[in-house]
Amino acid sequence: MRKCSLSKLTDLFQKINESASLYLPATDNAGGAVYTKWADGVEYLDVLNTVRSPKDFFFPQSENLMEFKLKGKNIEILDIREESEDFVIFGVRACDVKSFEVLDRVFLSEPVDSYYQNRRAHAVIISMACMRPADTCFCTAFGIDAAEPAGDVSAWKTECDLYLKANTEKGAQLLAKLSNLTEECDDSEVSPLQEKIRNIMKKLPLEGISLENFGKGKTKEYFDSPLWTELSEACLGCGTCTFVCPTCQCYDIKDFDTGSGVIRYRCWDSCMYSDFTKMAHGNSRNTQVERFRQRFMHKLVYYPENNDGLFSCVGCGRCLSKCPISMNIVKVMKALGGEKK
Amino acid sequence: MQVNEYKPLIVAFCCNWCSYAGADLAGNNRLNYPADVKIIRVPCSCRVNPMFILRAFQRGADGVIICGCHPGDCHYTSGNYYTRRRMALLFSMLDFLGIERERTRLEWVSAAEGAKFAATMNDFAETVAALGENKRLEDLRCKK
Amino acid sequence: MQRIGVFVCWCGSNIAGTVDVQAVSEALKTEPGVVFFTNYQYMCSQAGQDIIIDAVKEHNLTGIVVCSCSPRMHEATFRKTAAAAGLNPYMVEIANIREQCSWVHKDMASGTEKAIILGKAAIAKVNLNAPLTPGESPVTKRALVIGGGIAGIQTALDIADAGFPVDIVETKPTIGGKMAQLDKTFPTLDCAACILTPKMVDVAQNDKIRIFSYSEVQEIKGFVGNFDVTIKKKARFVKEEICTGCGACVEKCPMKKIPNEFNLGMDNRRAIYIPFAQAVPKVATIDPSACNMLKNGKCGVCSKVCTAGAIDYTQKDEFINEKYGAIVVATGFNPISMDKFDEYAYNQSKDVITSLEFERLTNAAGPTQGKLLRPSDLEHPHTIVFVQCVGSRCAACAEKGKEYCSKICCMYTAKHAMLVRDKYPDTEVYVFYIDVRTPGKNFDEFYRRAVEEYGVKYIKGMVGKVTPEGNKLKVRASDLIAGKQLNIDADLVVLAVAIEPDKSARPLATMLTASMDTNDFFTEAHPKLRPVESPTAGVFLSGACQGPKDIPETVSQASAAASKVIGLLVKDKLKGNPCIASANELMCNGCSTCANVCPYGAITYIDKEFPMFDRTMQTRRVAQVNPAVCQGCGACTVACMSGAMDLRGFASSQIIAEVDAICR
Amino acid sequence: MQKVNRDVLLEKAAAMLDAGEVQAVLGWGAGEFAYDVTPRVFETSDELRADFVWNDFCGANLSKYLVSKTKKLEGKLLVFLKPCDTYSFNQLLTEHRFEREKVYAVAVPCEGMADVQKLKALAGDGISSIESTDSGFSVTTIYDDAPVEVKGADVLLEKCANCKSRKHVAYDELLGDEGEVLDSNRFDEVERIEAMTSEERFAFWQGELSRCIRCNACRDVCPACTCEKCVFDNPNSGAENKAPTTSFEEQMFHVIRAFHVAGRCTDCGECSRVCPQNIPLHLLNRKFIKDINTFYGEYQAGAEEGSRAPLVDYTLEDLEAEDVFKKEAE
Repeated sequence: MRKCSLSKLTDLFQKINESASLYLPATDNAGGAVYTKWADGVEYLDVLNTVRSPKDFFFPQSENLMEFKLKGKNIEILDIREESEDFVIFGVRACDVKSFEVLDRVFLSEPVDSYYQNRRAHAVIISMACMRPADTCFCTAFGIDAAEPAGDVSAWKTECDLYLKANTEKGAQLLAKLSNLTEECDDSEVSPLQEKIRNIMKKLPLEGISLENFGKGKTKEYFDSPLWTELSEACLGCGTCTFVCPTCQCYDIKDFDTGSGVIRYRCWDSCMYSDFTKMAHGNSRNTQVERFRQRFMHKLVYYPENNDGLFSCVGCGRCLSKCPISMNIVKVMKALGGEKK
Repeated sequence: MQVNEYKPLIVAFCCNWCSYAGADLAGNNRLNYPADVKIIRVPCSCRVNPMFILRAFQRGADGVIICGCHPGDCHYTSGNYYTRRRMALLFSMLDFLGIERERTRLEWVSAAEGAKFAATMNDFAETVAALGENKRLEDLRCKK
Repeated sequence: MQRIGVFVCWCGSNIAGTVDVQAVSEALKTEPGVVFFTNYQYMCSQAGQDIIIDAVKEHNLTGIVVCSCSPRMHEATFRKTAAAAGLNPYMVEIANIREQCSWVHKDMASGTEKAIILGKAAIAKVNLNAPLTPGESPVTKRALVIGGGIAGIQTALDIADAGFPVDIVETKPTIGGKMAQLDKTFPTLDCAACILTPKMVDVAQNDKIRIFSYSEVQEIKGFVGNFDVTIKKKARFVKEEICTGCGACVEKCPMKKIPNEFNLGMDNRRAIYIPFAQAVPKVATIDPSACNMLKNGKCGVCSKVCTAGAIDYTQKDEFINEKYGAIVVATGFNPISMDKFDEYAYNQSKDVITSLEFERLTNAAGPTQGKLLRPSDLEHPHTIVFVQCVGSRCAACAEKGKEYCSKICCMYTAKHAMLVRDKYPDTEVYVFYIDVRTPGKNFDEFYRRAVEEYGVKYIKGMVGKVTPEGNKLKVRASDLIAGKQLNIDADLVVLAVAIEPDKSARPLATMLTASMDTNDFFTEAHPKLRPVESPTAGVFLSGACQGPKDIPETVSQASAAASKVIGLLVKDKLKGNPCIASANELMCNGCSTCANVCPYGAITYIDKEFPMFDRTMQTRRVAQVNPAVCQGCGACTVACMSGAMDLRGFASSQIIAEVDAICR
Repeated sequence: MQKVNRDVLLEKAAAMLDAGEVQAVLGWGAGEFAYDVTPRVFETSDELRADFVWNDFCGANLSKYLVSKTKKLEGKLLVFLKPCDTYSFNQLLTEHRFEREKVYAVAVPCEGMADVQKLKALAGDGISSIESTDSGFSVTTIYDDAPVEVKGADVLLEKCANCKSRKHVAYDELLGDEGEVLDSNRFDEVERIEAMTSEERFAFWQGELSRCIRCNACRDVCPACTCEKCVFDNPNSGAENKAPTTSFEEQMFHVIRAFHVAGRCTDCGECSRVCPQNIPLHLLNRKFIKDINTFYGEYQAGAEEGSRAPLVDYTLEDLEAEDVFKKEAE
């Protein structure tokens, strides 16, 4: 484990940025935080959650896939893929780190999504332990330890120091580059910190959430539940929950006519939208109840069913604070019996 | 002649009954205006949806002008009165968003005002040319 | 995908002089949908049209783009060409490369470049064109004329002459209107009754014309060719078909002190009355507010004296439903109220009268049998002051008067002044005016006669105050030319009061969805080119309901309106303009925004059931565009937020395609 | 903070439900915390007693739900409306979006609603309880033993801080006292932006709109956006778009959305309340409202049922488009 005085944080960022672009949470000038490309003057904002999750790095809201050029009546197809540059993301919370695992299962299984894979391969993730979890946090329910975040490098921040621990080869290489700015220390130095975090987690109001009743084989139990109608009653059908969610990975592929050709791009889509997965015959889920059910069944039942029990929610709490009508996965889970006995 | 002289692209929506006829009259009288001005015929200025105007800017227009019958002369009695309100509010909003206010214009040109049509287009083309390329409402995907 | 043919016209050297037509047709051949291209000297010539027809047949074209002169010039020509080739005529688009290109741009390079772009825009549009067919609707061959004054009478007679049945609805017990109250008419000085009453008789005797007197229009539904009208025939308590108009009942009626409307309250009538001797229909009417029998069941004299047995105290309002193909509004005018003009002492002195009252005073059938006597003491007035522009051209006093010129006052005041001097040369006559306006055939000559031959004293200036003092009226006025104040002791003051549309016009306009201006005059479809049509199809305007008018103008407009009606009624079916709006019901919110901006009242709403995804049915309010009424302006398409409303022939997608093509 | 107690609302609704005078009640339902209130349809008085909430976090405007909810019911729906909600209610009625006779509108006075984000910024994260006090809130977090006192005025939602009216403009029954139309400073921020140079304004809005993630929350919550099909969801409209792909798309979406609600927007402020990115969307709407007031005379959408929106109206003497900026300069 390495340690660095916070007074040298800027130097540390400077150093990281020398070899690869560094991104870290900074103010969005509107009361929130957003991952920002570091440059001199950009200050690290130690907030719990960025408004947008770091999934943007690998699965941006929209990206161009290919282009078609029209030459007379002939069409030429252009491969516009480019190799990503190396980059480092600093300050990723334990929940968000976990979300990459959820996304990887989707994008890196066959057929591999080369766009996603390309960026994923070039990223080094420095996670950050959560010193002040919020009332909307419930990552513990998903087996996530906010005191021991994963990632290529794990980080802990105290009043005066930053502790860094490499978990992967990539992480170790990065820390090696920073050796001049850091000093070796014992892993046990962060133990009291971890203890403190774990104690806080137990006091959180959503501590009682349990996954016992969800996961594999629960489709029949919940699919026809009358509760869906009631729970989705107020849902506006907007995409806020899906767009702030670190694990939502649905997208639409669309063509944009530029006048001289066509850009084929993909952009986030939301299963809450009425035109989601619209096909020639129409939509597969025509009412908001069905769409609402789909979102939560996917997170709590279908995804784990297909991914060895891994849930497609990491308890980051973004949807809890952002839903316009305050309906969210916690309310759904509780209504369906997801509380510890 | 300079080869790379900047040529603004101007879309002019003209109502069929007055302004389009005014443009025809400008032609009959061989009154010059820049070829940068391209006219789209609409039945009435009130057919012009703000979406069309933004679309033109997105696609690379540097100026958009809407021409209709003079107030009181609308072929459909009241169409241009609605246009007047819609455009007043739209132009003000675009200005509020920091889009150059000179890029949009609403003019009344009657079927008898061929000279006014040509003069208006000359003036507008000059104004827009002075502003330079539309950068604030452009869509980079549509750049050639 | 369309199969488009592009035809580039040289127009001799008109286009080819500044546009490289060969380059244009070459450049357009690779545009999406284009399967054929050519250029020719004169596309509009028979030979040129034949090229198009042959190409359509040979290449199975579905769309045509002609790059030529303005569509205002030859769109109709090429649509016919398309039809001759077996295509829908609306599958043609014109790129205007003459008036808007070759004629205004001097150099070949920019002219050619622009012509190509205009061609591309036309191709982009025609790619989205769909065949359009004008809608057809049947025409009910009957006209309704609302108002039975000279305007309504003339319109009805003309329509009936062409062989179509006409109904006149008149609120008063008789037709005749204001003209029946007039004495002489300017500038010929023929007697109004002498020229009007024969026309009234013609109306009564014309078997194509039905008169609904003492009636009102209650409800109007439908649209051009197919109006559905409910007429309320007010109970007159006299059986119209039996009454002979002998007048015995009137003579015996004990209720004698009812102000006589026809004489503007300057004398009295009975509770049962016939407005005037030549009334049409000549039948009696009982005034229910004055009749003792109707009020408290005591009397019944009229019933006893009526040998025909026409009196029916139990009569009820009757409602008649009728279908019409066209409606003519001829609701006329009224003088404005003088209540707010205290300066003229109209309400203080009986000897301050309006010009219309003056007409009655000089009329042989009037309250004084045509002798000019002061209403207060029935003495002959020696000094008469006429005041012009009372409440007219009154920009500063909008709350009591009118901003506009009432148009007829200058002439009738000249007439009044002249008649007074003619009959009573000892009378001194002053006319105060702002301007004297006499445009019209023989009008200025007429006015000059009043001044020069009859010695009427015209004074430019306004009357400031009229004060009754003893049996005189002190008139204080200014003489603007002499620059002095005048004080005149007058015996009679006659006010040329502004005229305004009849009060019934506003609710009627609402029923008709016809538009009005801020003064409640009906608006024309076009102030210059369609002056007798309302913007609402099938509704026509006759007389002063559209604006102040004198009799000759009224009559000519009445006949013009009639000719428009006849032009409509001779058709068995109406073919509409196919470029009209239509609402996509699946997207329509039923919010009424579109109907609010429609100048023609073409949009109505129905409740319609739609199947929902949960297998229930849901009722929604959705817009319906009446294809016979819509004129295709497109105001609704922009007002509509959801884009449910679109315009055929100028669809949003088509205009966007043109924008895209131009900005490419 | 609210003057009328939850129980007053509850008893009113419960009595009408029990008496069969209404079939259901549209109100606010309890969440996990004091602040995460969810709009809810209650069908029995037992449900109401268990979950009905009326507190300082009932910012949600329920009127839009009437469009869909009344269609599903045979009988009447009781709805609770705050003063600002009644304007939306009227506007929806004007546009025939629901049937008046299917609704029993209960007007509730409102002292302003709290913004959870502002509250958290002052009291800190990890809230375990919130108590309403006379002057605001007493907030307890898991990090501090002593509760933090927060002034209500400091944590008002933007729409409440610039409240335009405490008067209900439509209802069947009013609980508590009627308020008045207020003189608000709601155009101050618009004026501040107007005073900027064109370049500054452009930079300002680029900064704000670039945060947009096109979640559509602003549109989907807006009581004026009740289109059966939005142009931005319709592939045939020429405006369909799902993502803020370029800065143009951001501008297009927000300008057209504001234009579509211009003259119809009651300034209920829901768009800004729900924006997950805190974009001050209400400023676009207020710009239109301010312009309409300046150009065509004062007009408050929803103040009167059936009033004609300024964009579907005109006068012969209307301002010419070219004079817009002269008028604004005055």
